[in-house]
Amino acid sequence: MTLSGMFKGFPLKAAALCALALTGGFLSQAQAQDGDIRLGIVSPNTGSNARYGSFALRGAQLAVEEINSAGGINGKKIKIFSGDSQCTPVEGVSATQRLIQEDKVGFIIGDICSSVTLAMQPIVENAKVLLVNAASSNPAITYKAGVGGFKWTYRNYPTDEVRSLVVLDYATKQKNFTKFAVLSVDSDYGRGAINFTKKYLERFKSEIISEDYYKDGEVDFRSVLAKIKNSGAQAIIMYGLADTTPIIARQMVETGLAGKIPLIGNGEFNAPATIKAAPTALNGAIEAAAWLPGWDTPRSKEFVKKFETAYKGETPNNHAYSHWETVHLIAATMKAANSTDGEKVRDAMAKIKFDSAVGPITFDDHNQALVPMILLEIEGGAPSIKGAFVGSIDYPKN
Amino acid sequence: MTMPAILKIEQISKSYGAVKAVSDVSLELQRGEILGLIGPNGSGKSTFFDCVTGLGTPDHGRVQLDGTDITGWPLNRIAREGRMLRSFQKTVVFSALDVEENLVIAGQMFAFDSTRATFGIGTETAAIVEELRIRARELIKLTGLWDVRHMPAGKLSGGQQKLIQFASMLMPKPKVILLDEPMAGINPKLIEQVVEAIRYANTQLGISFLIIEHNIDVVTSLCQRVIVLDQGQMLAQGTPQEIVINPLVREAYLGG
Amino acid sequence: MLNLLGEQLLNGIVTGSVYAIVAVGMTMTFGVLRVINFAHGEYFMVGTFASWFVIEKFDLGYPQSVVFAVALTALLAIVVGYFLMRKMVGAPFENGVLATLGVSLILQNLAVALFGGSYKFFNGGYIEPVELFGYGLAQQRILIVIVCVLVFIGLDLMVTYSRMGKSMRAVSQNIECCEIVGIDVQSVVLWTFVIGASLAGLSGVLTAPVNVSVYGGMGELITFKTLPIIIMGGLGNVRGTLIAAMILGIAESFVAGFIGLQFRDSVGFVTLILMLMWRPHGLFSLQSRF
Amino acid sequence: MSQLQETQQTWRSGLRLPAIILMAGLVLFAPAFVGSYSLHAVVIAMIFLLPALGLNLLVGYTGLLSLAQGAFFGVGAYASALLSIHFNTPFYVNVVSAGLISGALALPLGIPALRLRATSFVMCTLGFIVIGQAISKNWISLTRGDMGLSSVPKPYFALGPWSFSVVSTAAYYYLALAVAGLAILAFYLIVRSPAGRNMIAIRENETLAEAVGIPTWTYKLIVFVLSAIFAGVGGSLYVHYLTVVSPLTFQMYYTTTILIIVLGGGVGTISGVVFGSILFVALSEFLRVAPEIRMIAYGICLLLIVFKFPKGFAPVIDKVWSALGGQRA
Repeated sequence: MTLSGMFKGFPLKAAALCALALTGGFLSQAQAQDGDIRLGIVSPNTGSNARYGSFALRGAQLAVEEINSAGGINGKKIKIFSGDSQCTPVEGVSATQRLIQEDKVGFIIGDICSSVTLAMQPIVENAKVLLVNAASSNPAITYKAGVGGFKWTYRNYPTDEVRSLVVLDYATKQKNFTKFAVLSVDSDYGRGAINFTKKYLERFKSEIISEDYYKDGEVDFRSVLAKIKNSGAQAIIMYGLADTTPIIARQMVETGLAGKIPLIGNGEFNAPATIKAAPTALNGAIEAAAWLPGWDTPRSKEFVKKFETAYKGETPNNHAYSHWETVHLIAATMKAANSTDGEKVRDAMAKIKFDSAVGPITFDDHNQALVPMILLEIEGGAPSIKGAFVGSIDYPKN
Repeated sequence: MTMPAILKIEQISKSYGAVKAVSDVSLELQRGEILGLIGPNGSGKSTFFDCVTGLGTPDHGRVQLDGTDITGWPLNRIAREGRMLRSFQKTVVFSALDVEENLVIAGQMFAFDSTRATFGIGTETAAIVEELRIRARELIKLTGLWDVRHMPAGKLSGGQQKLIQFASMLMPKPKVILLDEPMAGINPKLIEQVVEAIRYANTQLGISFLIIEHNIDVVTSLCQRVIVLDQGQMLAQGTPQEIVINPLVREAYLGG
Repeated sequence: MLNLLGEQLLNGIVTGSVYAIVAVGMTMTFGVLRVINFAHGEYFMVGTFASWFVIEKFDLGYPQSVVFAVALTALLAIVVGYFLMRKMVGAPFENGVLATLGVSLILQNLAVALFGGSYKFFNGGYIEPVELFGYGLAQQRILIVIVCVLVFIGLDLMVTYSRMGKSMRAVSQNIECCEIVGIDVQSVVLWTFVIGASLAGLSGVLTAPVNVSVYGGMGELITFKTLPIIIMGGLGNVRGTLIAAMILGIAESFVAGFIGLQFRDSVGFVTLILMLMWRPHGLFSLQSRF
Repeated sequence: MSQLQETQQTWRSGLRLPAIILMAGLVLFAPAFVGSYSLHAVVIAMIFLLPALGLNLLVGYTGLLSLAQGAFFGVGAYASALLSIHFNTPFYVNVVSAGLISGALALPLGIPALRLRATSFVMCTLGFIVIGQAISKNWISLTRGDMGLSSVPKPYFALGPWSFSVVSTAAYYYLALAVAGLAILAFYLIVRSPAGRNMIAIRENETLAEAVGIPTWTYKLIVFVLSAIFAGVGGSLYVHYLTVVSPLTFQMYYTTTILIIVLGGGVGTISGVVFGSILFVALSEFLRVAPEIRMIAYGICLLLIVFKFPKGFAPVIDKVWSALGGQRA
């Protein structure tokens, strides 16, 4: 090889490739310009949280079918465009950009993973696309929304701050626990919830003895469980991933924690498959969830029935519910605004009063929905509902 | 009165584990001399070469080049600063590059005063490279490689590669060249060409040589003096004529 | 405190046993082929998936699923070994890195494409806890340790006494010589690779009941854990690998138990870098290879 | 030279100038007529071009296979993100600092690593990725751990009272184009210098290079640092474009993609790497291949490179191109 030969043929070849890429560019632009309402959904469809994404998408799809078969909104049908975030901010941002730029969506239901939603916020703000969160619970999302800054972000989901407060309140007052070990997932959600727990520790005269965070994909908890067993903790505060809960529960049985130290927090403790994996470890577990299939209101029961009919008898989880409900919320807001224009819908959402399966929804000045958190305890292998709480949030002063 | 030796090697020893490959070998290479180094296979010639040229480090002993102690210098420094170059028993060239590039590379580190300077891109750099290229062409002509100068070196015959290697070593105008079996595996017609080239370099360019060689005819015709190694130790030294009739040497070769 | 120390030691031995069974295959392959098999963890994944699949779809019992999983992994290894690994004898080192990286990408993402990216729940195995030295432990974990011991005894016997084992040892020492004395290097490479990959598959299905979740990316984690072990054990050294695996397992367990779970994964690679800086040939001398 | 080849030659050189003008036109005015998503894909490709150029310097010119390129890409991304978040520094400060920080880190890492031989060197560079991942995950106070850094400001330029931000994809396209162009120029100057020839010598035969006086170790270290600088600059460009960075930047995915660009495009060439980044990043991004399918394709590419096309796919395309063009015309 001679050094001078390096540029040989370069311009021609590169030109050919550019031409190829550009032809593709024209093709992609030639997509249909129909009158549908384009709704983007960013959720994890691959990776370790794909289960969440699958529930979320199916929930939203169900709602869209209901709305479209009832005639749509002002004659327009809703069309879903899905973007895979893999629960990572980088992929989530890519997916969001693609939805906005290529699929030209006007509305996005945001990710389940808080880290992704936080990263999406500035993008939708720039693009003037309405982002309605249906399942990410980190409080910072709405700290920064509404009067906090981002005008295009709304959230129809209770926050971790409420969740931490509700869980701690119940655990200390009803169960008389004062010493806790932390075993949470290492994410905005897991770490965020623990930070709020710490904020309220003093109020409930309790303490955190040990603190561990697990990575996505971790399977060996024996060492940390052994430590917790020897630490004198009365309960494990866990804000974790649904997929990891059965592993932890099983290893709690192995290490002799089951029945002695309960899990409290959130991580789909109430899912039948989870309970089946290790019933003895989960009995006594306390969970705060936005919704659960056993929630006893007509609308809730109707949703479960519809979901089961549509998807081969599979029971929905809270992400399916919250996405289903959020699509209905957006549709209702459009009807209220009598428009599908992004800005008008956005402004109408601030004033909406929507009857959801868990109660009426209104938004505060940070665009945060005031929705209740449901508290449940696993008793005899089944969740038993202990009540629903709407907590108000002390927004930090900027 | 004699001039001090250009290369003075004192009591080099090197062992691998329990095996003593070279023990206490000393020699002096005089200015302008062609010194032969012979010995049966496994007598430690190559190990000795490696220790002298910095490819390996001797366990003890000293190497002085033109009055400078170069013991423990790495190969590249001995080549660059000491201007003592070596060839390899298994011929190596930069296979993918053509003959001319091979020679230009061989001259580069001597033409630029530092590593940093080689990153230069200006006209000054270009001028230096052009000079190297002119010199490379001269040497290519000299070694009879003109017709194949734009062929990738790896595509050429073993003998031609030997010539490339030899021409490369002449690029930096060295003081000393150490050749490790320069005639091995090349056809008899080329042998004469290589011998001529060595002789030319020795007489016209004033380069001193230390040569490992098996071909006794070549040794006899080229070398003023010969040293015989056996089992890592110096067995004999003298003129080629003396060595050929030395009974100890004969025994070592036959017995080895 | 002593109680906790004992429990962490026990956890470490169990973890170390898993690492050992996986790593020994990789180190053997390196021994005969001088290739770091970046796809090694993928055979662990394939074993787990195979077992999960037959349990879920065909309602097979766990022991049968183990047999199926190991057989399938071995079959896959024969195919990969025949078409790829065998051809890497004497190839430049980079080729091995790239080709095995390619195999790893294909297998890993094929699993994701076929079965979806979400975690699967592994049903099966012997997960009832038993008491051992006063510590709770699933029966499966005891099984893992026992299998680990058996595997290493078996390998030791094979390498010392069987024809195949002797050929493996010969190839790992000097490939050129083997060709001269009539050892079919390519077939030794192929079968060593198949044994190694099958062992990875075996350890995958053995750990599935206690790890519970099954997913496409699980192999990559295992490969990354294995690399420091085989370096520490001295590349190609079977006994060294066992000791290195135990050291890493126990060290990880102590780090998770006494420092924090989040630091566990760093242990291996900090070890790796230190090893490479300090003793690139591993903790044990090269003489004890195989 | 035969008559046919002669005509072909003139045909080609006759077309060369228009082709250059056409290409320059396409490149300069692309945002005017390319769909914004295609533009996004091209921007991503230009970003990946940077670490790929760095790796090309290592593997293509010096013959060192390193897996650490993804790690330095990540370091650059984090460095740039942290600078702009905490000090609100303008883009040109970020991008230069990101390169320098990556390079500065590569120096102490390279010194021990380059003393190792092939196998151990590759393992060691793999170790750098894992360590990068561990640090980014666990040094929470700096990196926010798995949560990553979000809302990284879009690049802005400030010169006295005058300042502007690069927000739109089209604007970013020109920014990336400028940086990529400068990088190509820098790369070209490096490999055209005598040092470039010394690097090739090291790739071809390290012992012989030593024997002709090249301090191979020094050159390898310099190249390792240079490659890290390229990667760091790429990381900076990446993070300001996506506005987020998380420990996933230290995934094997990035390293694999960079490897594929260089090896698939054709090691040791500039056009090959440019071509590789368009083929493997822009096209795959823009065809929206599902991630797992894309990775399977990458895997197959790696096997093809090892067993069928050791020089990458660029020569194959060359052949097809000349078959389509010259002889038949």
